[in-house]
Amino acid sequence: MIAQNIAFGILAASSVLAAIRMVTTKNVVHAALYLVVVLGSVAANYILLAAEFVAVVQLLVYIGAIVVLFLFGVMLTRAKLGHEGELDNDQRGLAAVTALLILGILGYVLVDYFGDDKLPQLNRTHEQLNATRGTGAVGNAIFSTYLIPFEVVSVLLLAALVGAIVLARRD
Amino acid sequence: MLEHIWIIPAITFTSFWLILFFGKRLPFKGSEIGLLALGVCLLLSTVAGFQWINHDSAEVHFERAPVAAAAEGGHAAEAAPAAEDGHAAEAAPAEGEHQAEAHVLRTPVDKSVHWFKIGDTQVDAGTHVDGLAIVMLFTVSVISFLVHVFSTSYMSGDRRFTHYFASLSLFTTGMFVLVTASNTLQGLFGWELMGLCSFMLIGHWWEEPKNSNAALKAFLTTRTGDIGLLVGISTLFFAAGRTFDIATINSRALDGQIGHTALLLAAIALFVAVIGKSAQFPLHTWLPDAMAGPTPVSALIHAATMVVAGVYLLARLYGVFWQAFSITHSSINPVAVVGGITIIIAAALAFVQTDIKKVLAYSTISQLGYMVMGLGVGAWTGAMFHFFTHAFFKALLFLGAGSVSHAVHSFEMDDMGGMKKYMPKTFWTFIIGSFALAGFFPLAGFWSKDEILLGAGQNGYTFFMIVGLVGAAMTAAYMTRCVYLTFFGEYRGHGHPHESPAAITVPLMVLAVFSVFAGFLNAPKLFGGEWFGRLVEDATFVHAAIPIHDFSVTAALLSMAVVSGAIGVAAWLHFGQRLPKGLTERSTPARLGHTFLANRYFLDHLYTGVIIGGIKGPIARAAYWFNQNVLDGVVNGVAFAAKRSGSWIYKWIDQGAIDGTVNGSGLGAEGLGGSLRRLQTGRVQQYGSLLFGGTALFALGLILLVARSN
Amino acid sequence: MLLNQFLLLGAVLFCIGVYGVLARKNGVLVLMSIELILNSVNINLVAFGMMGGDAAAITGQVFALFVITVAAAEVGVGLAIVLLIYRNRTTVDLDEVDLMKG
Amino acid sequence: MHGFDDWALTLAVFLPLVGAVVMLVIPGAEEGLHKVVALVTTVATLGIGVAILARYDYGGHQGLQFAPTPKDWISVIHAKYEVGIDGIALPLLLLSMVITLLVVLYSWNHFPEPHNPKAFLILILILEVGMNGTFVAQDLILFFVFFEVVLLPMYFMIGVWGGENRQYAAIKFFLFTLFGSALMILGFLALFFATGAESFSIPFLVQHAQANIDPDVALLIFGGLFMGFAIKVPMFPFHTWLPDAHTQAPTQGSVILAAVLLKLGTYGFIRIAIPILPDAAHTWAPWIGGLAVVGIIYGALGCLAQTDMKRLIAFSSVAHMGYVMLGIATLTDFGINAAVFGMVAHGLITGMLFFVAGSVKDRFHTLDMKRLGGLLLQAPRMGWILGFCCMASLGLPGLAGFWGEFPAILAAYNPAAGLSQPLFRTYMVIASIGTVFAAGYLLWMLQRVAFGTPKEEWDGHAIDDMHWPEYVSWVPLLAGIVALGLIPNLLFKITDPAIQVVTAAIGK
Repeated sequence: MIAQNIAFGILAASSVLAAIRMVTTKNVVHAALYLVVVLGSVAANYILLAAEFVAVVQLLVYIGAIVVLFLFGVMLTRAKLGHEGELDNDQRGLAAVTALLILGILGYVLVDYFGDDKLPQLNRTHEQLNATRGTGAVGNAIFSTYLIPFEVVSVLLLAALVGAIVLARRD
Repeated sequence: MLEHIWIIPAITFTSFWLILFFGKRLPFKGSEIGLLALGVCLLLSTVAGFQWINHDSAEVHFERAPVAAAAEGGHAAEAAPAAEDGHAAEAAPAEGEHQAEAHVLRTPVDKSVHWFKIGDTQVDAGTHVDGLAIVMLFTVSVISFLVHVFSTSYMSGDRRFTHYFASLSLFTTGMFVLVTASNTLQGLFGWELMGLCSFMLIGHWWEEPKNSNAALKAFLTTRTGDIGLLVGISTLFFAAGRTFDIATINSRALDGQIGHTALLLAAIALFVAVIGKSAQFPLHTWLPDAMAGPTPVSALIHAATMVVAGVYLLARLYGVFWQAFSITHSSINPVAVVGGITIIIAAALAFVQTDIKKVLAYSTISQLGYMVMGLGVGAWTGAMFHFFTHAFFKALLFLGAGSVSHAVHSFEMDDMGGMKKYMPKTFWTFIIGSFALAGFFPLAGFWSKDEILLGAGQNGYTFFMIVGLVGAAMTAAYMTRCVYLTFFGEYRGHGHPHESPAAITVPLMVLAVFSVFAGFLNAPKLFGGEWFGRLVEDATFVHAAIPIHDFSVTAALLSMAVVSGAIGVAAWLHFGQRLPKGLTERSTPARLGHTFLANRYFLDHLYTGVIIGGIKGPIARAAYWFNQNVLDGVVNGVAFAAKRSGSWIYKWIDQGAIDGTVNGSGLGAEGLGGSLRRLQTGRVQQYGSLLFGGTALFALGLILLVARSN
Repeated sequence: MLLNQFLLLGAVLFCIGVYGVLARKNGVLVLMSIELILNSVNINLVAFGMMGGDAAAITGQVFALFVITVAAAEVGVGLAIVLLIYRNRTTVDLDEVDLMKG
Repeated sequence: MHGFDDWALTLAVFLPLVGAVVMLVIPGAEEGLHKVVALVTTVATLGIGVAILARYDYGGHQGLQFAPTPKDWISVIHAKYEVGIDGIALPLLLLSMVITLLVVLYSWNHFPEPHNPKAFLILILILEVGMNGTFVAQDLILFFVFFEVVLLPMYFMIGVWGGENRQYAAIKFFLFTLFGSALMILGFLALFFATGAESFSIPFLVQHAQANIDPDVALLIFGGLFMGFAIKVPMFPFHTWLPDAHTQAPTQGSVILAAVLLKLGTYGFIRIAIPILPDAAHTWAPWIGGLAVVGIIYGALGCLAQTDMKRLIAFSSVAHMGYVMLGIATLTDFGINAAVFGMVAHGLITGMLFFVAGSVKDRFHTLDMKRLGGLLLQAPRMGWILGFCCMASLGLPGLAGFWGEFPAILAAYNPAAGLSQPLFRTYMVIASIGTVFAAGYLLWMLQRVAFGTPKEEWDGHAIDDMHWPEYVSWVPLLAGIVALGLIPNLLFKITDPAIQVVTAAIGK
């Protein structure tokens, strides 16, 4: 338990720090790299939560695809690879206040409502886990219970694909 | 007929629509429908009149209050409620020389249908026919019919001949609705309908801004008075126990079932409406301007509809005024005062007019003052009688003026003169009208005016009797001036005047006959009996409360002397060319007086320039400025301030600056002054921050609420 | 482990993301911040799933997967738009993208 | 016909949506077909409305009618698909149907730039879904959803087909209303939680809210609802979106906005805020009444300062809705009856005024009153209709506007028990003064637009008088104005039983 908590602490700290750097850095490319750190930490958190399939997908899709996309975006919009003049607009103050306000409210609500609720301990074997809530179970669920949403999401992806092409096409 | 009196307004209302939709395709452009409708109405109202005369006089007995008691002070008040309760026999005969004389009332005829219902309050639409309504119906029908006849010739070839007749029909409908209404709400319908029609008719030639301005002024002035009507009707509705019914309101007011405060409030409010509609001081200024309309319309407005609607309202809800102003107990009250002031100031204005129609307009105001004063001093019958006679001779004078202007194509008396020899028929009928108006024995105006003055004297309103006499003298004098300038002397105009066609002169002659003989209907027994009084007094509320007085020869002689004297002096001055020439140049007081009169006491300047100009100009603009800059500014300022407060708070946290209040108010002011466009920065992120921030705040509120309610 | 530690982490990341969305001028950076927000939601989904039984855990994970998919789609379209804006205006500065300005 | 009664309202709400979907698949080039489909849809919807009217029980039955058993919708938060109408909703539902039909008819040859009838008519149909839905919803969440559905089509209508400054107006309209909605939904949620998180059903809350909510909390909740509805009404000082939206919106948008959308706010007061929280309403009433009379005078002054005809009519709406709100604030049967009547009357009359203004703009390409004049000479029928509408709008007895104004003034003399009589009587007098102002600005407008002679720039131009779409879309409104004005019981008969239920709750 203690090991898990320590791991969580490290992961949380790194993700929060990286996130903060990401929204404050003056270099677009650095921001993308900080994003990688955040996403990676979150993926590790999924593993802590025994959701290894999500963690893997996170790594594959986010870090493998999305971040790359971002980097392409940065390149194509010809941001300088070094420092840029000004990446923030003039309402940082307002944004910070809003964010802190939301954080305060969320924090209050969460602490107030969930207090010290503990996550249940899973004393099962690897096989048992895999059958009940592991990758296999997730796969079964997707193609049975959640088949229709899955199809809808597929169509959505297709639409996004077409949309992106239409938008970005040069003509 | 009495049961189905609603047919009369229905006929004219139908005629309005028929003329409007089909008038233009008919051979006489719709005038035939109007004439036919009014002819039928005249017939029906005459029939109704005869039926009323022969109507069952049901067993509603009451005794007249003794006059002497009223004059000597206050006993009548005790007698009145008692008499009404049917105990008059004990109360009345106790007093002096006038033995209470039993009267038998004709029962009013009521008929109603369900109109609408809210909660437990059901409102019926209905007709209430009594003597007053019958007389009004008859008078209105006669005048309106003659005006229709007159108009066929006078208005022929007009741009909007058909519209004109349609409006006349609607106008008459409005008056019919008002006089037959059994409740105040229906009365309001008729009242406003007339307002609308007067707007349409005064602005008949709306191509010229002058005319549409006059129409607007008429409508707005009367509408200002209508504030009082709305308030008054509302007050009475609740005070009389959730009813609009006029008879009920009157009887409850007289019974003392309505608290005096509410009654007084209602009476004052209603009187404001009367002032507006009947052109009493200080809201009389619209009437002379209303001369912008065609002349027959002026005749209709002045003689039988519109302006007398106010007087009618006063007479119809007399129970309310009677109790509220304690008319028997006092020797002064607002109604009498306003009426008295109006008599004098309007008569004074009539002297300086050069437009013949304006002379007549001011004379109408002055005569309406008589009616209002008559009602104010308790001479109910006299006032109604004066309305009746005035209708005929005032219509006669207006139509006569129309006839003259038809010949000389002008209303300026400077363009007239010597018309006597060109238009003899017009001249003689006009002379009759003038003498009747002046109150010359034995023409109609004499009897009715005399009755008002007598009532004022006998009811303890001596001062107002004197006012009335002065007014009578002034009336006689300015009418002499008017007649002289129009019909005598040399012709000063251009063109060749000629007598008008029969469609114009016949109505004049009919009216002249009425002007001569109408007065005898209520002349003292000596001359034919108080027939009119007995006819109208059966109105529901008059009861025993109103004292009636025997004809007094002394009073009659006095008023005759005053009138003859005034005519004599005026005639001597005018016919003898003895008017002091250049008086206004030589004498400063005279010049000031003339200026004062010529500017109509500057009331118009006050209304148009100061009040309307103020509202339309600076006040409305200021309100709009407030809207655009302050309210909208707040909206935009909120957005702006939200945007700025972010950076402000940032600085504040950052630098620990303390002077927050000063900055804040400075920012607030800046926000207020912010231009429209600041909200609309078009920056999605700013909207986003407001959205997020707002959501967070709402969530906060929700949390607090739930926390509290748990 | 407490449930709240994950939820609070999610909340913190969410707020950082909100800040980024509101305060960043560069279109690409705004999109990145949105990813941050989506991620924080995913943490919550999975964590809440842990609180229930097996079915709940699966539901939470599947939802997270869907969100990841949608996020991918969103980034694709979003970047395409940014690219288009850049092509038309030679800037990705959102302050200057003010078509809606009155 | 049992089946019909259960399905009537659902059909009335979603039939336009079906029409809209059908139109979606028809290619945009088929303009004629689009018009026909839109017309058929709206006529069919109105047909259902007429059938409802025919089968409505006018008798003693005071509860909801045409209400099927509520169906589960979002079971997590106990929101249900619950519909039903009573005497308050019925006239407004019909008004919405009639106005939509007439707007479609009017659009026949009046499509504003950039044309595109397909999109325009689809938006109108979607608007109808939202409007009808709001009037029949008996569940707060359902109500909220429909309330918001209305926003988007209107936003696009203003933003795409509007005047020169359309985008500003559209955004302002949208954000302003959304702001109100946020407070409103907050109020709804608070109601939900404060009554034990059991149901969003309006009848349920009417029965349980009053007893279960702490009075102070109820005041706050009412405040939230008040903001939401008052912005929609709009009441002074939340009205500033209205003139901009109206001035910039295309004619059809203005008509729908004035005739139906504004009523969503006042309807919300009568349907939700007052019955659910009568005591809080009682505490708030003097303030609402005060804002209402300020609105009356203020709107009138605003009108007097205008030079643009449409903007003037828009400001007059502020004044007229002031009477409606004054009626509501009295919390008496007379006042609320007047309010519902006033809503319908204002819908007919101001709708007409905007139609006329639109047609004037079509012909003269300007609404600047300095450049107009002599309409009666060039297009006499239209001029007289304008005059008629002005008269109706200023509350002439015998026309519909009167019954919205006078009973409200009357009711203010004697407000519900416990409200300050002197205060409300002062309101009464101010409201009466407002009638003079109303006459002033309307006649002033009439004088400047219709009277006089045409200005030089139009002299000699041939101006068409009315076309057939104008006839068919205006005559029903004009007839309605006269009919309601002469026989107010047509409406009072329907509204009164339902309003007795509302006021009975206040008495308790």
